[in-house]
Amino acid sequence: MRVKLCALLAVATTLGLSAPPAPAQQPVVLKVAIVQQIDSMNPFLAVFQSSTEVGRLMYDYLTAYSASDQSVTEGLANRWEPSADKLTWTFTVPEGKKWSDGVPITARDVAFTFTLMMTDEVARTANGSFVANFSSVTATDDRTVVITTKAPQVTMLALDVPIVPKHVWEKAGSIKDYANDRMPVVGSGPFVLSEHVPGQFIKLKANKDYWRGAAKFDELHFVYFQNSDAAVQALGKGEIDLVNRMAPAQFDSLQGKPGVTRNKAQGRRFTELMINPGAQTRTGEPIGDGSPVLRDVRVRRAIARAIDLDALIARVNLGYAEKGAGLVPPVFGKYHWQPGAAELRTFDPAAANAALDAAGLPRKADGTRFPLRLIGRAGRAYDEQASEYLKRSLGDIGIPLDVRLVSDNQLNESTTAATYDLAFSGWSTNIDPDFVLSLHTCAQRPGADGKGGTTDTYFCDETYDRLYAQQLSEFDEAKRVEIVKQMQARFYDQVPAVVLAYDNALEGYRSDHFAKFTTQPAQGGVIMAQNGMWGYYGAEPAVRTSQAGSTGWGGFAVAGAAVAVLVLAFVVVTRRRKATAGERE
Amino acid sequence: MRLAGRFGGAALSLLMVAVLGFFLFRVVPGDPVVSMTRGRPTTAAMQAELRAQFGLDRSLPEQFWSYFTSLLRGDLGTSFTFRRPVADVILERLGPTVLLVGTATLIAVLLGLWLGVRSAWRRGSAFDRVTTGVSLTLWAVPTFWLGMLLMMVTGDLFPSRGMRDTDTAPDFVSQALDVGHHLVLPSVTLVAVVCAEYALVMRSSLLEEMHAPYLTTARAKGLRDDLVRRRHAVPNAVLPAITLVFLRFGLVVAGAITTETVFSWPGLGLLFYDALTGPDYFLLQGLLVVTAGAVVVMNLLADLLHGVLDPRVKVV
Amino acid sequence: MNPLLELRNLTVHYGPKCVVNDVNLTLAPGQTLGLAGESGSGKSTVAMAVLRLLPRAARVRGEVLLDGDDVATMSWGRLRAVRWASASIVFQGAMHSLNPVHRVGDQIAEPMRLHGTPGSVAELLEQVELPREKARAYPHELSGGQRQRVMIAMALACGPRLVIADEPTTALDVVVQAQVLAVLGRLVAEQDLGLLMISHDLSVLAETCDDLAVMHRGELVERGRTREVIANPRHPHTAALTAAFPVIGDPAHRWAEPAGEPEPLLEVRDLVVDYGRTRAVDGVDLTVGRGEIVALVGQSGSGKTTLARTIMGLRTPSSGRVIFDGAEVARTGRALKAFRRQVQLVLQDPSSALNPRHAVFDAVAEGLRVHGVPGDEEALVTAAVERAELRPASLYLESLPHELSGGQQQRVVIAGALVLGPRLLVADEPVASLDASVRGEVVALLLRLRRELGLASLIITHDLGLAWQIADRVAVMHQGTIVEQGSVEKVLLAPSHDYTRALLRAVPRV
Amino acid sequence: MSTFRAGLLAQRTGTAGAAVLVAAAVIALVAPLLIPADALDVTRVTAAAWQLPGAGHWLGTDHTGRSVALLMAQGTGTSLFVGLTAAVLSVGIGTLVGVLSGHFGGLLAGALLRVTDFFLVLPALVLAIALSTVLPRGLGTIILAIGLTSWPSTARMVRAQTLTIEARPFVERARALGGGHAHVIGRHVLPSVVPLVLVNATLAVASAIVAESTLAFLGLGDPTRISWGALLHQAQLHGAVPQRAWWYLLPPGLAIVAVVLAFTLVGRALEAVVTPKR
Repeated sequence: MRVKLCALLAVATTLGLSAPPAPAQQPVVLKVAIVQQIDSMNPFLAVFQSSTEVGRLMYDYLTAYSASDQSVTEGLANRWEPSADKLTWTFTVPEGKKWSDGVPITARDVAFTFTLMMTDEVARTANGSFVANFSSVTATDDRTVVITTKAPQVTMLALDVPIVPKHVWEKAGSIKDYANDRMPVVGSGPFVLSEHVPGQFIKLKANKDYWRGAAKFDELHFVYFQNSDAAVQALGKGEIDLVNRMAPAQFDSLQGKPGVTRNKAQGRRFTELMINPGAQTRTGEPIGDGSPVLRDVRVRRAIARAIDLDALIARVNLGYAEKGAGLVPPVFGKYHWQPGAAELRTFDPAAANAALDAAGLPRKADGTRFPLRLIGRAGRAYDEQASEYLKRSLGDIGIPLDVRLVSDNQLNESTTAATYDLAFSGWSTNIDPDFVLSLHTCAQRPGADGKGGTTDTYFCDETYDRLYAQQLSEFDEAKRVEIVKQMQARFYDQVPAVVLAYDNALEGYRSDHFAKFTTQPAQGGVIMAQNGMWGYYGAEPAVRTSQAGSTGWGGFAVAGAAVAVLVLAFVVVTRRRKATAGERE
Repeated sequence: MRLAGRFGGAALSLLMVAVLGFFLFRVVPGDPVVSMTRGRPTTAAMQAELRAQFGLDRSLPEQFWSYFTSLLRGDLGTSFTFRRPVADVILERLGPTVLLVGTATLIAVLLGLWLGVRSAWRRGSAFDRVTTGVSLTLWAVPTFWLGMLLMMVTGDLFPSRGMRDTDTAPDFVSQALDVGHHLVLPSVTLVAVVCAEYALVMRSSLLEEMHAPYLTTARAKGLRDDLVRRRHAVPNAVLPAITLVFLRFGLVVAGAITTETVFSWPGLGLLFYDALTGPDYFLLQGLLVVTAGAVVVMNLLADLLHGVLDPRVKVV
Repeated sequence: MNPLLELRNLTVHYGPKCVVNDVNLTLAPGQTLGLAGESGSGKSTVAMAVLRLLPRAARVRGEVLLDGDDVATMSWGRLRAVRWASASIVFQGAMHSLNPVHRVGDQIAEPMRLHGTPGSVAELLEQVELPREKARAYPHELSGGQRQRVMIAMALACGPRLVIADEPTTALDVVVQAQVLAVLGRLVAEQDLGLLMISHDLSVLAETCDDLAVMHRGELVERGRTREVIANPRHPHTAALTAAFPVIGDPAHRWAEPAGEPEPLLEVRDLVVDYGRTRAVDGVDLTVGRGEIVALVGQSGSGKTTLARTIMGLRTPSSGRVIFDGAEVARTGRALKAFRRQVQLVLQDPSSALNPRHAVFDAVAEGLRVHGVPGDEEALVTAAVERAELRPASLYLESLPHELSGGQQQRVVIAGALVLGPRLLVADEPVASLDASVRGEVVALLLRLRRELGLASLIITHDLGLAWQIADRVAVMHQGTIVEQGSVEKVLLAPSHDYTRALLRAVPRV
Repeated sequence: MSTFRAGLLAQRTGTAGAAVLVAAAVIALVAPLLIPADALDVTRVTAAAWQLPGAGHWLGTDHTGRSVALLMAQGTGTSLFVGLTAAVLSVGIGTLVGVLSGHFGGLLAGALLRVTDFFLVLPALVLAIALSTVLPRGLGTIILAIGLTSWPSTARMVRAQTLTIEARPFVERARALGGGHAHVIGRHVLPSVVPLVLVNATLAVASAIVAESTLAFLGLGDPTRISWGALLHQAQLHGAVPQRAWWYLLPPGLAIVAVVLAFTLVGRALEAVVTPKR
């Protein structure tokens, strides 16, 4: 018995005290937390933001956005030329760029990728909208690719489509079933996918042959986290090096933490409160059950005036947001719009009350005017808290709110079917504002059967639609910017939705491991979730005195000791019982 | 005859699981395709394509028939989230769950039964009171809270998440140690809750037997106290306890969901949570069918095992 | 010579309750001693005290000398050595006293291994007249009689000089009981063992034991040679016990007055009842006349209880007819309900025949409420209760069943039957679970009811003595058929069927 | 003697459990009346977030600056309400199914038994999760999800008890007296099942409260209500663990443990009272 015990103890101590064998030269690894699942490694199918981001590291696009100011810069192509009628675009893929397996990158790869998307419906799953307007894509030689479109398209330099190697993908067979997980995955980006364990991690190695030059570290690991809470905790412990999408409180909690640097960046996202303006189908049939009083723009404006955006940002966003106005966040500087003094609606409950009285909606005996419903997403902290504020604010102008927080699915269902009065929503925008603007055109409303709509707010306004059409064919950037701003002003004036805030992107990193990251844009920009791969690519390791990978092997010592104590107790008890067993019944 | 009945019952249960799995997730409000394309630039045509891709454009009976026939072939449909067969997604998460649940169940069964036997045999002793008190308290503890608490209390001693570090040396020993290191907190959490249940079950099972006349016979024969316990009382009491252990396998499943969620253990429980946040209905449906099916099979096994171990059952 | 077993001033308390009070007994080698007493008289406690098997809650005083050694002061090690090797016990209820998950052979061998006794299980099984293959059987695979033989074989495994048999044959059929007693008696005689046999049944003890001791409420009230004690009971309790076991053929024990040939009240014609594939009742004809008491006797499993349930309409017959008062009994609906008002059932165990949550008043009034009988409920209930000889009724009406003695409970059951003014009583073993001393009173009550109310009874019993005591006519049932029926005198004194003779032979004689 | 002492012990712990429950019930009833609406309104709260327990807030503050102590008090009602109603629903269904399948034989009993066994086997939490995902969010859904998934054990137990009672001679006597189904069920079966059901209900409340907290933790609760489980959900969502905000994490958990344990102890004490002594 004693021998067995000793052996057990020995094993326990060995387990507890011996550190894992450390190789002499460890590769420098950047470990990044991701909270969202990776849906697919196949760039034609990957829809999630996290997968798109990994895709950007593996595959270059035709063009890229510069890190400093997000202007269009060299991607796979270094030159591009539209025809006079803007229907034909010629891109030049320069010599010298190589796939990670050494095969040269040519214009034929580009043509192959786009043609695949145009011919295979499954290949359009992720990025189909970019090729919807294409009529042909041809490679005239190894260097030149010519794209013709059915109508002029302003987004020709913002084709966010990963270009895949033809020599690999033409053997892929069915796109739907191609997981793209045969390691190492051939790509053109700064990193090469080397291992993917679903639900656990993704490992990428630096592409030593990358045409911009290899990254300054060896490996990039994306580690999957259940929630940002766990990720923040792991960052604090030094288990990972980079975290984004932190909640304001989590961001605050990292303040002053040694070895951690926080990055409060301008985000691409805005949060809005949709106000059902009297939803209709494309053919003008009413749809849903939105409150009829909201059809009156005066009522919508009054509601907007009753909301204290500054207070919302201070209390709910804990200050980590900017006050909302137009549809384009300030991070995309030139298209961003702010109301002038004349247009500006300040927070003024008294004016809102007066406006409602004027609109013929006086307070009733119980002090209320009319009830409204507000729906939001259960489990989203913002909705849960902001709804409390709105309940109070609108209550002050005589509108009792019935707040319902529902599942994602139900929220989508309600907003699509227009069975809401007020609803929380939000969009992530791109550098080119076309998409977010298109959401509010009449054509986006659903068909007669109530299906096929992609409208955001059921907004339909002649002025807005006319401006939308104008900007779509305006190739002079300054003029286009002007039109886009006019559209936002119109949207602000008609209030189908109140843009509540532009959320800050809250990130944190181990500055004791990595000294510097490239942000986009250079001033106040983000590290992760960029329109590009600069954040990871440009990371510079800190000069490290020691490998701080102290994942607390002491834990084993504690566990070992606990087990040893338990075993000891068991043995002692058993022995004592044995000794006295003869004298007991 | 009895065997056939058991198998028939299990088959019927599995069928009911399948039907339940289908209809539960078909009554949901909302168009799953809208969820899938949320926040993406999508056209109506693309939505329609997706609808056709997932067979959502067909009538309910048609959908059920194709669901059911695929199920028989082991095909659980395609996950919205992963764009891959649900069966594949589930299969690749099975390993970690089996590791966690297996470790925890093994420890919990051994420890729980031992504690239960000891406290029942010395009913009313200090050991019994402490064991029962602790077990009752642990039974009252929500699993996830215990996990969060452990995580907070142990601080940096153990990794806070996952099953493996990404930068562990590739040799087997380092990998195994790494996994073991990650396994400590989740399995302690799961053991604590499950073990309490087992200890209580075993205790009451043995207490049932404590007054059985055959124990008096054994004593009268001159057997030592611990022999009476080991040879006579425990073999009788352990049978119902083991059956209950198997029967409450659902409890372990439930515990695994919350434990894996808290510790980001990359198993089925975590997958469940992920599917929930989607919500990815095909995945949820697959998980429901698989977990419920597993529990049904476990019960069948318990039944068969009971038949093998307990001579009384054979004749029936 | 040292006595084998000597109890000196043995007193056992459970908490404040004294269950054995100052008992003195001696048992010489080779002597057979019967210990008789009603349930709760403390006789089993005495048996357990001999091997110090009482639960810890019991406080034992006095001495228990086993071969001159005091069991109470032995070390545990010594005690374990003495157990089974010096004295062994044949427990009652072998089903539960054998471990259900071990083979019986292993259970017999266990004490032999433990005490290092040579011998073989097969031999022991042969001694108790069981085939040696039975060693591989599990307890549940054996019949009651076989299990009891296994218990006996186990008791003899270590060659003890004293065997204590605690109600070894209770719950066995008369015929099986006779066989087991024969085996036990033979082995005791062959091996010259001391036997302490405990039973509530005087006739069993009379059959096996030379000496008899009678216990009553924890005290030893009488001790002597068996024959003398039974023939000349000195203590009134002994007398009551003796009376409870009527001697068939003894006119003093025949209480029923002779009656004429009455008109038939209940007629059963060619009744067949099946349980799944087994035929429980196979073509039975039976008649009960007005005011007549008919005893239906047979072993357990003979189908007599099924027959009674079918007559009551609680089971559906496969074929045949039940005719009551000239009209066929309906199987369902209002007519069945009306029939049930005329015929009442009295069950074997009064403690379980009464809902423990219902007070006496509710239990008796249940029939009135079910049938919606108009009138003063309280008066009717009081009358019925007093008729069942619980006087004054007001003393009992509010009591709950567990506050009453077994005899009182049975009277409540009878009152519940009487309250509807029935014409026929079907009584299933009405006195079998009653203590000997109250048994006679209930039998007398049944007879008085017949005399006063003209109430006919069908009494189902395994006890031929009861039939002799109370019935006008006897029907003997065997394997679903009635093999013989006729007047009590004719059937019990001059049986014509072999089975009846076998039953009569098995009855222990005093 | 030892059983006697154990019985006494059960009574003592049962009394302690009952005391805890009474306290919780008082808090649940009084809290909504005493707590000013502003104190729990995130728009009106003035205190700083994540304050350590101190004089003003003796359990500290949460991520919005609300007092954890007040949140706890406010949450008591929801947790108890969900626990009680879900238990009543579950035990109600269980009793109905159990009595019906025990009393009536044949096809009905067979079908009911089959369904009971089926649901008994299924992991209740998984099913409850599935139900709460597909139904609209709200207290009703939570109650329904817990109630609909936790009845089978009660049904099994009630059925067993019904069968035991039905096998008792006094039921046979009642039948022989001419009593019909209603009479047998109403006068004999139900009264003897009730104590068992009561015990079961007490234990069911305990597990319903744990189930509620688990569902709320997984984000399936009613987000407009404060319950202990919802508080833990919030704590997790807003990073109480990395902040080591023990004052936010401990109280809701401890409250759940205390109340659940109290219900269990009361249940065991009741059980000791209603089950006949050996």
